[in-house]
Amino acid sequence: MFDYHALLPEFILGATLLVVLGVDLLVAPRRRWLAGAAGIVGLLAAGVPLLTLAGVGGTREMFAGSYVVDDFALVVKGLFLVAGAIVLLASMSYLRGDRYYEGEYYFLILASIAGAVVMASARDLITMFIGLELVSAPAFLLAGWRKGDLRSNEASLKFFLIGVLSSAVLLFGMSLVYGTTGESTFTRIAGATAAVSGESAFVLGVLFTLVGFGFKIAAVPFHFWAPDTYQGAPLPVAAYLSVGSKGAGVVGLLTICYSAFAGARDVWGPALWVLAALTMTVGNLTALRQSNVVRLLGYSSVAHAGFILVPFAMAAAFEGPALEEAFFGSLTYLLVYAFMNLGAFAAVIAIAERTGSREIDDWAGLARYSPTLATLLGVFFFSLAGIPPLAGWFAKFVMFKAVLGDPGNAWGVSLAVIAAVNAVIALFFYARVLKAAFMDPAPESLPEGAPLSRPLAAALVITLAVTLAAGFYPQLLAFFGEAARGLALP
Amino acid sequence: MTGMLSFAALSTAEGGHAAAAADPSGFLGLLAQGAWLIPVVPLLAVGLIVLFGKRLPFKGWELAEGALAFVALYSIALLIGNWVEPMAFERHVEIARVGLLPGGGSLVLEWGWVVDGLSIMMYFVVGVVGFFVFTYSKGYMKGDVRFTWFFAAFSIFAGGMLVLVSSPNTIQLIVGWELVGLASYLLIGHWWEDHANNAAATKAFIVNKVADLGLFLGVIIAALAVGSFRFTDLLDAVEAGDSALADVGVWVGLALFIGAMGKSAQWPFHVWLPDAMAGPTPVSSLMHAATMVTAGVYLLGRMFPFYQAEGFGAGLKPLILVIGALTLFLGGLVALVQDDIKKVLAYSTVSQLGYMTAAMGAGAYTAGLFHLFTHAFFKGLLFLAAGSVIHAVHSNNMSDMGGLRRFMPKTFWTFVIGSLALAGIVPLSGFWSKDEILASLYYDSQHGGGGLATFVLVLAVAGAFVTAFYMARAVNLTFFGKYQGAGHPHESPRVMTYPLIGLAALAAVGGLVNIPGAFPAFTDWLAARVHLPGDHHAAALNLGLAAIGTLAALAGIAIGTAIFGRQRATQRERDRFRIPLLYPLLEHKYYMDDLYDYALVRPIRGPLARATNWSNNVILDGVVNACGAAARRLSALVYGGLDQRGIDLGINAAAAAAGEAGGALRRVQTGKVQQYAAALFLGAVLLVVGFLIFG
Amino acid sequence: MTVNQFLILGALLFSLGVYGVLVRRNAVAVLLSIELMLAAVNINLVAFGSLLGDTLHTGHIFALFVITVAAAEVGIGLAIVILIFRNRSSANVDELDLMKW
Amino acid sequence: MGWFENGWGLSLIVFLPLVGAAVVLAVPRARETAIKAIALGFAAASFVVSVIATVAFDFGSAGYQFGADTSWIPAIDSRFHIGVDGISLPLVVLSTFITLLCVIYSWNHWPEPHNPKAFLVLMLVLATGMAGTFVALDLVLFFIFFELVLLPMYFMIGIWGDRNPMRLPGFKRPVETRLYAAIKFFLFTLFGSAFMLLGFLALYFRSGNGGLPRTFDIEALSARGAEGQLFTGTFAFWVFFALFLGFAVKVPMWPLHTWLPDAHTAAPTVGSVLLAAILLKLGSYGFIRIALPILPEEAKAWAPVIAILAVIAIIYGSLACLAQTDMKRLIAFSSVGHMGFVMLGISTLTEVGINAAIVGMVAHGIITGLLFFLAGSIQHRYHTREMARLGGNQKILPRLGGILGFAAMASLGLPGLAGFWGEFMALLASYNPFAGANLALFRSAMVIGAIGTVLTAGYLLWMLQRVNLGEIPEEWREKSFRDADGYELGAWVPLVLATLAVGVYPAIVFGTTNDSVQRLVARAFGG
Repeated sequence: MFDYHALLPEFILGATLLVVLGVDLLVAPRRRWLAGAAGIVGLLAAGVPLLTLAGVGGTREMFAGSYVVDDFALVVKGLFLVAGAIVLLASMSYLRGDRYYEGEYYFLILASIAGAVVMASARDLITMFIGLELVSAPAFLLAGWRKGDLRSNEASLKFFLIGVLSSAVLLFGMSLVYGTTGESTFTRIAGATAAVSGESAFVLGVLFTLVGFGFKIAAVPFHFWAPDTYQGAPLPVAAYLSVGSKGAGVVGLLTICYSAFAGARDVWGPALWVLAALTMTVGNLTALRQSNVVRLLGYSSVAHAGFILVPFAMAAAFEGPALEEAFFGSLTYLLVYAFMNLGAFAAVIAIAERTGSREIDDWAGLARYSPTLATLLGVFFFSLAGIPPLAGWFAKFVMFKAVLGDPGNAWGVSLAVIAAVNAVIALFFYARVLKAAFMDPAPESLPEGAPLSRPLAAALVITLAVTLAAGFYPQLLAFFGEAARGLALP
Repeated sequence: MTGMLSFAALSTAEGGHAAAAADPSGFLGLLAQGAWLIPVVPLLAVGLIVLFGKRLPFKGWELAEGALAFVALYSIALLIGNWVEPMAFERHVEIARVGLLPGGGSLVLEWGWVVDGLSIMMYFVVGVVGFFVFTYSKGYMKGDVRFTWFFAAFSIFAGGMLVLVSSPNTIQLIVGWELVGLASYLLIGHWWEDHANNAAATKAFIVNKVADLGLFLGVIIAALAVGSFRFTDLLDAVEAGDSALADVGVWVGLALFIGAMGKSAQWPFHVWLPDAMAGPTPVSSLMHAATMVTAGVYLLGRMFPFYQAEGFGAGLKPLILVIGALTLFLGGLVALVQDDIKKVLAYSTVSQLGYMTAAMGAGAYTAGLFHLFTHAFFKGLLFLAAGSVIHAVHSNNMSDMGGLRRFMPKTFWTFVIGSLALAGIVPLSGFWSKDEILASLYYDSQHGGGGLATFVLVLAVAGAFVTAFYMARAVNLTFFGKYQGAGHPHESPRVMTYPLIGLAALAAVGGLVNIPGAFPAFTDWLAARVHLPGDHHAAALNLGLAAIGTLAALAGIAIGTAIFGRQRATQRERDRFRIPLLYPLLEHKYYMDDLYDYALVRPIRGPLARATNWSNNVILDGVVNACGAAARRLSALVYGGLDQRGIDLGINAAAAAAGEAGGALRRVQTGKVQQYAAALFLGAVLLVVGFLIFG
Repeated sequence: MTVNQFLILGALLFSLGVYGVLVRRNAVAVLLSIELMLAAVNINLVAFGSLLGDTLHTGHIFALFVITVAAAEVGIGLAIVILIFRNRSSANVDELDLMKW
Repeated sequence: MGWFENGWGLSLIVFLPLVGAAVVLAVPRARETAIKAIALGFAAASFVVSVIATVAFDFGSAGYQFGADTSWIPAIDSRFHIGVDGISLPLVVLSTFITLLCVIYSWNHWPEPHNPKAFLVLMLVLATGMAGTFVALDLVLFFIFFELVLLPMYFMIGIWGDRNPMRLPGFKRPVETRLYAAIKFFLFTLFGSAFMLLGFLALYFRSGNGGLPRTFDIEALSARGAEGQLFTGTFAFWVFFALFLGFAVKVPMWPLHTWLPDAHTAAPTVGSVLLAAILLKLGSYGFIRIALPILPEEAKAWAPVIAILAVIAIIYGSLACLAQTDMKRLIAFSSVGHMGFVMLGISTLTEVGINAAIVGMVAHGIITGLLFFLAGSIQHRYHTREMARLGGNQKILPRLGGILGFAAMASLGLPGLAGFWGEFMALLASYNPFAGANLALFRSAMVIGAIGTVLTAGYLLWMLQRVNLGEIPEEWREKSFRDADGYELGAWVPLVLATLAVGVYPAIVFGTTNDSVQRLVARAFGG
């Protein structure tokens, strides 16, 4: 029943949570960063069993198939662990910058990551729901971490209300799915769909489930909370939300769509076609008007959610390999996106500390007085824009490749064209920030900000390395995408 | 292996033509082998002058002079050789090869050189006249701002001209053709501080460029019809009656003739030549009288068998004839009213080129080229003499001259010899060539030319009268009567007078090399070529015509002297003969310059160009900007605070639309959580409804 | 006594909750409306569970999980509401509009 | 030299500059001389290797040489496949050559703000992108290199570009030219290449039909395209359209050219040179290497459109030049016309035409590059590009003026200089286009194009007259100017010599290209 090897990562994470709390209690306030360090160590430790599991290989099912550790799960867990570690690195200096509760902060982040890790293996409605809540609940609190700041409170409450609301919708959908199919384990649901695929209750259930996840990944029109929350929340939290919780949402969507609803592709395929188109377009267009970098990144992450959804859109038409291709497209996009977006946020954090502002105008002439940061910003932003030779191009590429896969049809092509146009639009606002940083004159009195802290520098170096390496040698990330693509074959 | 130098022996030479000429052997063979030096040496001189000219004792003149001396001697040697043993020699150097579809053949680009009667004659003219002119220039250009550069450019011309006449294929012809055009541009605009000269230079270049379109297209069409750029292959095809070429024969002929019209200043392309007088006089002498402008006639000569062949170019002979006749007559008339002595000579040149072209049109190969030959001497001479006068008087206007024969006797006598030769007085060179042309026209009128040829013959005789008339006018106004100018004119230095004398000698006796019946040496020289020209030339002197021509000339001289011989107060009075319509027409050169200016140049440079630019900056860019308007408007850093109110030209609309879109989105994003929730449900409901309807 | 009545009841409750979320101004009230929706979900689950009579009782277990999680979330929600109430002595959600453009 | 033939040679050519960029990045900004020396060294090395490759090149064979084909991104069946044939070799050499000259020229000509380090880094990255595009034989690889040039050029224009305010039609307040031009260039190209990418993917998927493995390999795709089984019908039409968008923007073809005048005018001297000399060629090269061989039938269908747009560009560009007051902008517009001739040659789909196109590309690269150098140096001295204010330059700066005159003559296609062959052969080709073409259309295209040469001569002579000739205007009388210095001559004289060499002995280019072009045309259009 229990496969301790398979569950080791989760156990280690649990232990880490306790350790972090303990450290927080024991060490003196100015040494609290040790809690963060412990957290990072824990995350990396949790990564070790992943490697061993990968080495052993094979798929391990537990609890009657409701908890599965397969290659997909391993890859995604690895992603969440690394992303979590980077977020923690980025958080440390930020937390020192103001009076925050440190220990609890690390605790909540780790808890949320644990939730994501659980979701990666969840193959059952209940498990999935639990995992999802475990991801979200700590995030609600983290969003409001800047207690004194009204915006932060507001961000937190909005995030919370909409979040719970969407959970309710999701649950309602799940209940309908359960009711119509009589199953809660994905594989069995998939088996039962054939019989009920016509029933409107079932369809309703599928759609409500999509809505629930649509909120998590901030797909239009379920995205409104995202920019406000990003703007109000502490920057590292925003970074986490845009990668960790969004990633969890994507993972949930991938597993539930491709395994549980594999038989209902004609339902979610078209629906997600619409969502993808809407999300890309609205996200990019609105991002054009932003003057606040964080808010801009919020909308950019919305737009990227749209790009991630694009490969889903043609599922109804696809079979076998093409389906795998689509799955691979979304997953690989997520992998690339995670690193470059974390990098972008890390750079923004660093620059915000340097310039003391998050307004694009205040970043004018950054390249003059701090070329390194400006260059980093350029790398990550243009990577987000998908300009070769930065990793972003590969994400866009697999996305296009997936949606154009055959048997392609006019829908696929038109969505690809929409995506192409969006890719061009996106360049506008990324380039705008860099124009400020590189081409506009520096202010007479240069802001003297804090020097770059070591942990943040480490975060930047890691993300930069991945972004460049994956740009020139995309197989680096594509490898994991390929390893995990098997899930798309029921 | 492609791209490697490979010497291709002349294919058609041993093709067993009926040609009397053949590949020379022995010493002559060596001579012909080495003839590639003729164009190359002057071009080398150019490089050397540009690099080292300024450091040399004579500032680079010696290099140019040396090159020309070499060419002159070499050409004389070839001339004698050709006399001894008619030559028809070609060599080719492949410079590129381009696959040709269909058929998989290749189009070969080559350099090469020809040594046959025609080219040798041109070498001789360029070399000898050029030698004299270069010598003269040393004195004329003394102390000029760009003395060295002048000789560099002049050598570019010599080289280019020789490249042109030595060319065995049309590509190299084009290269030479444009090189002399370049030299002409550079030298007309030699004193480029004054924009008037630049305008003249540009005009010359552009007018020629327009005509060159003909040359380019003709060459292209012919080359693709035959599959080769070589003249020999082209003319082979003509002899073989090749149908592919015959199909496009008229177009090829017409196009090439248009090219020739440009270079040889045939009406209506002649307008550039008079303006070209803005250049230094030696330039006018060598390029715009003796050699360059005859390139067109040379081309007609080179292609002569083509224009003779029925079904190929023969159909164009009437056209050529008429163009030539028009040019010779109209050009001559304008010369009557010019005050600038160089302009008189320039229009005279136009007119004489008309004679040559008409001769070609009449199928008179020898006659036309013989006139080219003699004209080179006496017109070159006349220009140099005029230059010597200008040098002394510091003015081009004959109204500033008069009575100069006392001050500068050498110039006077040589000028007179030149004038008489031009007028065609026995036994000077002009007489023989002009008489030959008249005879050929007469012959043509008897054999198929019909009424047209007769009419042209009449015009030609009239032209002879006009020629004599304006030369008499020029001589009288310049050298007789009272000196009208300022200062004390004096004879030019020896370095300038000796060339005058040399050329005068040639102008005097040059005609004797081709006395029909008695001594037709020139005819035989020219006949030496691969493809027989198949022209007709007077077997014996046609005394009747000769008499008529001479009488016309004498009449012209007599009347001209009668009118302009006596002292007159003003130019107006001198030009007393006033014909209400004709005179203003002539004064304004038939308004052709104005026509071109107002009909073509101004519209293109003005409205058309501006409209294009406007369409680019406003319409095309407008569309582009409109597409990006939303983004532009939103990116505060580039267009910070740009107020888009009242923008027209479509941008406004698009921008506004984009703005509205953004605005709408903005209104949605109220920050009110409940509306977010509403949106969430709305989205869900829409999804469901949409699916239940379409699903 | 078919399952439909339960489903209709669930749907009604759910809609009621939705209505409440959309119109109530007080955050706490909104929170309660959401609880209504979750209750609807529970009814669905239990109804289905008994209808299907599956031996694993998945429906009931699911409902238990939902209840637990709902409790946790209410805890979080109240914490946030209190926080806001401290900072601006009001818990009206329609006043949360600092961040808009 | 086995290693050399096995792709290492080409890899050196392509990646040496990139390595150089990395090294330069490592050097502290203050040590300018070291930075310059390193950049020069790597650029020179890349050029030398390309020369070695030319020497080692087997002109006898028409196929690809020095090729390598190793695994790169198996996940998407994309391989690191490189190689040169007669078509790409001249362009590779051209790009390394021009890059080297640009570094030499930059030695003491730095645009403001003064930052040699960043400038050289961008230039070297650019070099990698340019050379890479010409050697790439895999669509994805091609795409990467094709796009790689965007970022550096964007920053070059945007940071060091023209700071003068420019009026946009319809805007009250002017904006800095560089900002407008930079983003315009970036977006235009990205727009085009986005669709190009879609086209590539469409080809990839369709290439799998008929049991064959899907592939991005240009060589394989060309072979399958030549069979005319896979890429047919509306599919082929739209794919060609997508590729057309990508390449035509880069060329640029009318009416997609409007980014060019702004970008060329605004860019710093070296930027303009690289743009005109190399970047434009990426587009026309794409047509020759990818669009034509893979979609021959569509190429035939599209040829008339291309021809028409080409002649429009020729006339349009020339007329626009006649209306310019800004010297650099005039030269920029002249590129539109000259590339029109290149596209006209390509549109004939004949060996002559494509050969003409390549020689035209090389010639335009050399000549227009030189012209932009000169324009830059003139601006550097007079601090203006307004031809109305210039004049008598030949008197003030004899050497520079002389070279300017030479370049102008070469640019107007004077026979005996490089520019002539491209134009003339293109016209010649359009008299006899591919079998089944609309003769009337192509022949009228020939005539119109020929008329274009007259206009070209017109505006170039006009420019000479206004810049070089005439009396020296008052404002320059008193000033003292320094004529072309060693570094400038070092950059220009090689270009002058190259112009002469190609003009007198065009086999330098034709001899290299002809066999490969023959192979291409024979395979695609059944010679």
